[in-house]
Amino acid sequence: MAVRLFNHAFDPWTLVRERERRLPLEGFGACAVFAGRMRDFNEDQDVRALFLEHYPGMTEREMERIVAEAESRWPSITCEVAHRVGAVEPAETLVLVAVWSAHRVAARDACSEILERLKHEAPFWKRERLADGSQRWVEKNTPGH
Amino acid sequence: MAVRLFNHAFDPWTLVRERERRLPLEGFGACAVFAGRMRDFNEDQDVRALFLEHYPGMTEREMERIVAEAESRWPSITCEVAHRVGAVEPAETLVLVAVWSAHRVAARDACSEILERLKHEAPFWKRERLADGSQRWVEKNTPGH
Amino acid sequence: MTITVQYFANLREDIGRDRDEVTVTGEVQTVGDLWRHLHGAPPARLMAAVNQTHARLDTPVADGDEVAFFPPVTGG
Amino acid sequence: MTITVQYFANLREDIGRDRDEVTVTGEVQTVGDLWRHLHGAPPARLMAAVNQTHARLDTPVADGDEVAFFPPVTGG
Repeated sequence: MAVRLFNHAFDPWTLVRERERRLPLEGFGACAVFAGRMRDFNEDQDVRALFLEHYPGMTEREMERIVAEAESRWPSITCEVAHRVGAVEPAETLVLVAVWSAHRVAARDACSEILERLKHEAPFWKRERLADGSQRWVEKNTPGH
Repeated sequence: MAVRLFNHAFDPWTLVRERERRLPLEGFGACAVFAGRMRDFNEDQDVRALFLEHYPGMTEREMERIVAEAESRWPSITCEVAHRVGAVEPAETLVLVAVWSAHRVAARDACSEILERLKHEAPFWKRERLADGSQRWVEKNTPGH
Repeated sequence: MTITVQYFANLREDIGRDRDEVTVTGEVQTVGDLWRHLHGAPPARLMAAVNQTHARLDTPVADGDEVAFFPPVTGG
Repeated sequence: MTITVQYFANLREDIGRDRDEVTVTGEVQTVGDLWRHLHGAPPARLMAAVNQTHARLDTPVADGDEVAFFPPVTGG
């Protein structure tokens, strides 16, 4: 398991590739990845910037708990999870969930499950700055199941 | 849509990153990727090498048809699909399916659907070389749904 | 007992500060009691954590606890 | 009519060649007729394509077609 918070832009594919350099890939036939980026629209309005508030300490604990519970439910998997905090510009990566497994079903299911739990359990809050300069807190995530 | 066959090793994350350079990422908030690699085992036996036979012409047509049908079912997506042919060593990538969309559900569902259809409809056949030097054709794919 | 209370996101903005250090009597036994003691009726969809673990309004609180209140999370 | 027939994977190995160029009479009207004309009873799970599109044993064949026979596919 590797869980990371970034307060600056990061490239998800570099993280994935670096993690793979340390994995015995002959045993991990499947890799499922989800990368979420900041869009420049939400609920029909232009969004110019995003601030991701979090709860230092609890956020890391929650991310580790979520990944540990997935690794317990799917024992064959190994994971790399990263999340952005602080000020974010459009197109920058907000979240990365990468899961390796011997088989595709476990990789895919665990990747989805970790992402959904991150969105609903890890203490992050998005504040959007709109085109007219006003700010608003995102009230809830879109359903993913 | 981009569909590619490689007769040599390729790095899936480089393909994904290069495709993203040409996408307006502000509009594509979600990216779901599956990368499948050659394992060094199958059905409890050590596998030393793999040969991927294909049907030149029909393989490309089938890959394009499968991706076009996904892009028709989920109009918001854009895809990058690559598949290996010929002689493959353990840990090399066999298949890459990357799907970008505004929202995570479409990206994830389309990525799964394209992968499953590639496995069951595109004309590829795997021949494995085992530790004792014998060869065998893989008879069927493991179920993924 | 003494409890550290933290607020996040729009709750922090609405309350106007990011934390309270409070000393309460035995009448405050749960997370919900603590909120009512400080702010009255809890808002809909109020979330809470005790010592950085998700909690409910009926979760007990003890001396020295770190309690946090926040709206539904929106990461990912 | 003249038909190009291709074989893949273990079918190619079992038959011992990768293609046949055949001229058949009007009695061969379908993909299944063509296999029976060349090789007798079709094996279980035989797959086929006509002009590089998936076909069934009852798919008609026509002069100039490219017909392929192969086992279940195992890519991905």
